[in-house]
Amino acid sequence: MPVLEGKELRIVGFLCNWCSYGGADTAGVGRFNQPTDLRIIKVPCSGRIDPLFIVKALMNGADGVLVSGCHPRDCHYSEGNFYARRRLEIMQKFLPILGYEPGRFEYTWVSASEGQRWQQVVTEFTDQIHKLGPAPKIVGPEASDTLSLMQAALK
Amino acid sequence: MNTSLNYAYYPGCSSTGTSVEYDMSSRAICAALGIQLQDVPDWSCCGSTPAHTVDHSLSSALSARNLDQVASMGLDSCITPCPSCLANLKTAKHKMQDENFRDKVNKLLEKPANTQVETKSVLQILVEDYGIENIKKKVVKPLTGLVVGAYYGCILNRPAELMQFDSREHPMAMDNIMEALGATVVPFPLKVECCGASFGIPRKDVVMRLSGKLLDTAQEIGALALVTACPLCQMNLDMRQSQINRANGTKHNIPIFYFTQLLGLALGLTEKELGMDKLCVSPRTLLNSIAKEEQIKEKAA
Amino acid sequence: MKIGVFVCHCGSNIEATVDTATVAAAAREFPGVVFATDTMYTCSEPGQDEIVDAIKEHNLDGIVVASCSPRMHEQTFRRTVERAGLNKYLFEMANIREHVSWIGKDREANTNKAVDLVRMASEKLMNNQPLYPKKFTINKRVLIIGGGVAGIQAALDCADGGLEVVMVEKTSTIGGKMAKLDKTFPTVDCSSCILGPRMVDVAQHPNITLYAFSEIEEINGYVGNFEIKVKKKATYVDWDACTGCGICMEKCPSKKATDTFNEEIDFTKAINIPFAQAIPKKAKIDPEFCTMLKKGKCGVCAKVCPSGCIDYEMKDEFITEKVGAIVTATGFDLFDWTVYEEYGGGRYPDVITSLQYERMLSASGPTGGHIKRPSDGKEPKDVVFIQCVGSRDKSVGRPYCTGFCCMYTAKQAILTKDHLPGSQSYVFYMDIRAAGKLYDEFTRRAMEEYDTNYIRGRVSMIYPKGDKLLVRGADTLMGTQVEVDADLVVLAVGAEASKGASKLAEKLRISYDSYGFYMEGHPKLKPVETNTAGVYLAGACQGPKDIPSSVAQGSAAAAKVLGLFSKDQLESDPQVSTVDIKRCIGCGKCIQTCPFGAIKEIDFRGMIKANVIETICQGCGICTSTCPQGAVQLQHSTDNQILSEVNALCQF
Amino acid sequence: MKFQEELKESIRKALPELDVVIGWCGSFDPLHATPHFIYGEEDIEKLEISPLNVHNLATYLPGMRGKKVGVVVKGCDSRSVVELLQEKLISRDDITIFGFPCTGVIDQSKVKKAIGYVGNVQSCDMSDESLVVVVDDKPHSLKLSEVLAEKCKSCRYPDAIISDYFVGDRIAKKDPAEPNYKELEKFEKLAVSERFGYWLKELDRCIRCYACRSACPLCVCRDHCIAESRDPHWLSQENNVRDKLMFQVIHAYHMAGRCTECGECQRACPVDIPILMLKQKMNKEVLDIFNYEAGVNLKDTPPLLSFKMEEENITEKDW
Repeated sequence: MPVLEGKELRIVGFLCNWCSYGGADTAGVGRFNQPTDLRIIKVPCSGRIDPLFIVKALMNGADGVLVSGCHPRDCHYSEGNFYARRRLEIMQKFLPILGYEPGRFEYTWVSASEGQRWQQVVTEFTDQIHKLGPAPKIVGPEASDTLSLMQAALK
Repeated sequence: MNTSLNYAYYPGCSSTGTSVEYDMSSRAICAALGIQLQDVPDWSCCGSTPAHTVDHSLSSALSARNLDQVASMGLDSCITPCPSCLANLKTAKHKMQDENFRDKVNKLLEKPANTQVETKSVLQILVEDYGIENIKKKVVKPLTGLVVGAYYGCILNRPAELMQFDSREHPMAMDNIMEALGATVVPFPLKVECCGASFGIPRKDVVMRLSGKLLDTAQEIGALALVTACPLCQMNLDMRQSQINRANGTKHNIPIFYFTQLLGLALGLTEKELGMDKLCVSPRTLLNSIAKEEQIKEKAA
Repeated sequence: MKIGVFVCHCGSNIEATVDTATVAAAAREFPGVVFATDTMYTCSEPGQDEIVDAIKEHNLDGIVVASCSPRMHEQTFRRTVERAGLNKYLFEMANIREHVSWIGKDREANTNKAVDLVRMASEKLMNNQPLYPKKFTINKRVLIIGGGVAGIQAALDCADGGLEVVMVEKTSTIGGKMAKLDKTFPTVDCSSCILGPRMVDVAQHPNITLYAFSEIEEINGYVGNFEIKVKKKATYVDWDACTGCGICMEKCPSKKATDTFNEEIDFTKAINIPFAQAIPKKAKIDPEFCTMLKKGKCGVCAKVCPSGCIDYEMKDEFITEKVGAIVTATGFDLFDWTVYEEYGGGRYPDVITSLQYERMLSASGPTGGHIKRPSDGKEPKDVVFIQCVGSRDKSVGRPYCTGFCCMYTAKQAILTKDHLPGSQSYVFYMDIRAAGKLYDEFTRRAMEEYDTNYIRGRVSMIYPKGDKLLVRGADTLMGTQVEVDADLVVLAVGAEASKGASKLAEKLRISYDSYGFYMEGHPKLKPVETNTAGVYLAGACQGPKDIPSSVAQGSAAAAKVLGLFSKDQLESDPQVSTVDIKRCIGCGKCIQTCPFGAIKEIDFRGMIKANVIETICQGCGICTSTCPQGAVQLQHSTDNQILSEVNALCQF
Repeated sequence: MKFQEELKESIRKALPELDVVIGWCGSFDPLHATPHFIYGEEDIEKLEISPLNVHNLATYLPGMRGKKVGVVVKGCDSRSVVELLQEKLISRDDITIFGFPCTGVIDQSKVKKAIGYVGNVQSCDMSDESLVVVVDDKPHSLKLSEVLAEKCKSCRYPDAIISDYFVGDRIAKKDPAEPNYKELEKFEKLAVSERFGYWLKELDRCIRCYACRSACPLCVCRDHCIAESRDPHWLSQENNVRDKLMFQVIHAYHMAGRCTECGECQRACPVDIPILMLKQKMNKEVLDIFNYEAGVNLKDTPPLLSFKMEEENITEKDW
């Protein structure tokens, strides 16, 4: 379904099953209100996240991507988030060259018990994306399809 | 050794009054050790007692202005002999990190203050920057035979997170310096106890009790003198010693030195330069005995 | 694929803020979806039956349930679809309760979001494959790491249950911390009288092999088939021949060796047996203090040993053991209290730890059960106990409550009065935590029958005053400062994770918290399991525990092992990585990053390829995100499955 | 080149033990060189060392796994060899490396730009400073510095890092010691929308020929590249700019901490898309975060295949 025009932006979350997905559940059980933009994709471990998923999401039209895993040293698989941290960090630093603002993608650590922290992360990140506004979208097969739209928007 | 130690020097109000000998001796030893001091131009009160009990932003404004003065000197660190000044200057810097507080303080000042300057005590730079080993090399008159206890007082190293120097419960900086000067240091168990501080005026009885206990303990452990690093501590123990004796029925006669005075003595400075004559409890007998010990040692050699 | 979608109301939990009927209607338009409905309670029996019926009626081969968190009911619904004859992995869940209805009240936005989540689930489902577990046989032997009371309990229970047990203990005797205790609370019965016989049982049990003075060097393999390399550290004494007669210890001239068993309140000999009831009762040489090993001179023990078992040339020995399960019972260590400068930071000899005091109280301890001040050997009159030293104190990085100090302090206060009827004990405490059977009654007895003076407050300072120690603290109930002239100060030092716990955890591939305590599988429902199959926890390695809890966990871990071994074959989780051998170029990057060593290089028709050992693979998927050509794919979380979710969400 | 004969001598000596030695020789016209496979004595004489030898011959090595191969490398090429060895994609025992001091190679597109139409090249005479190209009887005199490849201008590794035979005198490391990312930094200062538009415009002419991939010495997946697979199905085969750009991101990310910036991807591109910048950006960040440079030390592990419990240079967002 398309996002609710004027109300929501498209935000994708990749959460590890053991900590952050649990943290999001805890936030739910605690009825901690959150903005509705985020859609969560569950993965077994933050180490499973290929940073290219993030690029894929952005190029396919996401306005923001949030990754969350277990806190360093608390990884269910001991090392997954350590690898993830390096990979995600490098991708975060790389994205601006493609023309995505630095704040479009963030990663963090939330444990299964940190419902409140999860609420805070979602709220802040959603807010951050709304401040940035919609991300540039690639439309149509030719570059000109997008470029002319961009130009029109400038006028 | 770093030969180009250069600091802004913030004397503090006490140095112009009750602790003039602390200021004199601090300047004298720095000169003797080749540490360059530049007085903070147009320095003012740091805002410690009693301002900080009345208004935090006003108190910090005073400190902030002084820090700003240091910054305008082009120096990044400032030293002060007085722990109260030290605490207030450091507190101001810490509190100014908070945006709201900073705005509040800056409104009180003519211009927004640059408070990036690091403040340290004279004691801290002697230990950390100059080095006790280097001090040892400069000793010409060892304090042989002087049995001394080191009394730090309650605020020199506290709160630990702010002061970032030595141990908050068991500091050793002065003990180590005194040992390096050839004195015999007896562990002073109450080294971080309160002397009663500024209660000297409204509640003299408290000071009599607290400072009295310090003197009692000094006697118990066989200390012939105490060294301090705080004008307030020194004043309570020295100037009020006879009052304490009267109140508690004791007969203490324990000279209370600033550590800088004894350090100066060991460096070969004159008693006059170090303001020894400003002490209330006369150190005469004690100083004579040190000189004697030294003579005996020389003869033996 | 023919997909059926069930959108759950969860009573009003979901329905109140999500229009489930609209969600179901939207789902009917999704590719592959042939049936969609909303149900009241999908997890209830009628709800599940509805799924089973729909599968049969509409010939469904994939099910999406939009309800609560998969962490709640994924297993339930997997069993449901299995009941209907589908492979249980042809099922996906959309979490529209915890992640939607409970966190926002905007019905329109929630409904819209729920539709998205169902779409993602159904798109992923279209990429799901039926997965089948593999069966493998298991080695029904168990390794117990640590010979404290928890380990002993686990070992005996397993051995009595007919399993072969291998126990590895770091020190030269089993017994752990409990062996050092004089009495136990709340019964004040003799610790060694109740532990001693159990230690002997370990030594004599035909099913138990004990490696004392040994450590775990390496652990390989997986549940059912672990291979353990044990390092038997050199004792310089042939234990097969040693009779434990103790003549060597008697005659050894090196008298200043560290006595760890007695918590260093006294010295021991360079060759020693830690205590009279040690199991195994064998001598070992401490090379740090042995003149022969250090300087090549002496050799007294070799001369006096009647069985000629001294061997100065002895080297560490390595033994390999194969087991099917592991119980870790590595216990705890004491917090290093000397960071508390206000308590003297270790400068005052008459400030001691509770465990040192325990050795002093023990009749078999170095003082023969007499309470003496370490400084002058005099009997103390006023004894001050300070609780929470390294517990509940954020400033030293120990915010947690050790949990048993309140109890042993009360016990020690009682024992002090027993030993020295003229003495007076003071206890500085924060709160009294005496939750346990007969516990509160016990602390009450310390106060009421033994006249212990309990003062609620922290101690701010201890300093010597003459030959006494002045203890100054706050009495927060009276709102005053108190000073006690003490002859002896006993610190109730808190427990921390045993030294080396994290290193062992890495070998075991289990996780630990920021304090080094091992993480249980689930804080409530899996207290002795870990996240590594076949590895269980017992005792204080999981968190500070008193003796009854440690023993209970020892038994619980044993029950888990016996349960695991009740089957001859185990099923492996099929959510593991598999290598597409055609696509693999043998670069070995996955091997390099796998935290479990689950991927090995194989030779395939002369080419190097990666191969996943399914039983070791834990399903993290690090390999999948490492492999540049996507040749290794984590089943049920493949690139295509995740991409299908991304694509469902972000359609340009 | 002065040491060309010396190099031939070395190859002659090593050849009996090897299946093949890869070097360069003249090509279809005097302005081009081509990779040259030396199987026997008779092939040695054709070997030529010149600034026309643009090709990174390390690219051939992974495909010849199991054979005994000799390879002639420029400084930059040798980093690819080191990287391949580090990743165990080739075996040191199978490889014999011939190194020489490289003074830089010529960028054909710059020559083309300087001369205009490059038709029938009759001769190309090179000296240390300049070259004279005769095209359709018309001589064109070019300064070598004008047509030197960009990467050579800031080359920090002119000598092979690793070699079994090294001919000629080593060139001391040139300044600047730090990689030169001036162009990149200039680009990074553009507005986000300009950057976004730039790549769409550039990638628009991509014909999805994957020459960039084929020329890359470290693109070792070859036929199994995820650009064309269905499982996993990362990219469609449609002619759309999104997937074209996505592929370049995939390439850059797969090269993170591995790319030695040999520039072969960009050189091979028939439509001159400046894709090297993406790799440079990745390398710049890798250097920043991990203080790491690929293909310099045999014992290194690429940073994305390892980790530290505490990462000094990563500051995580404070929520």
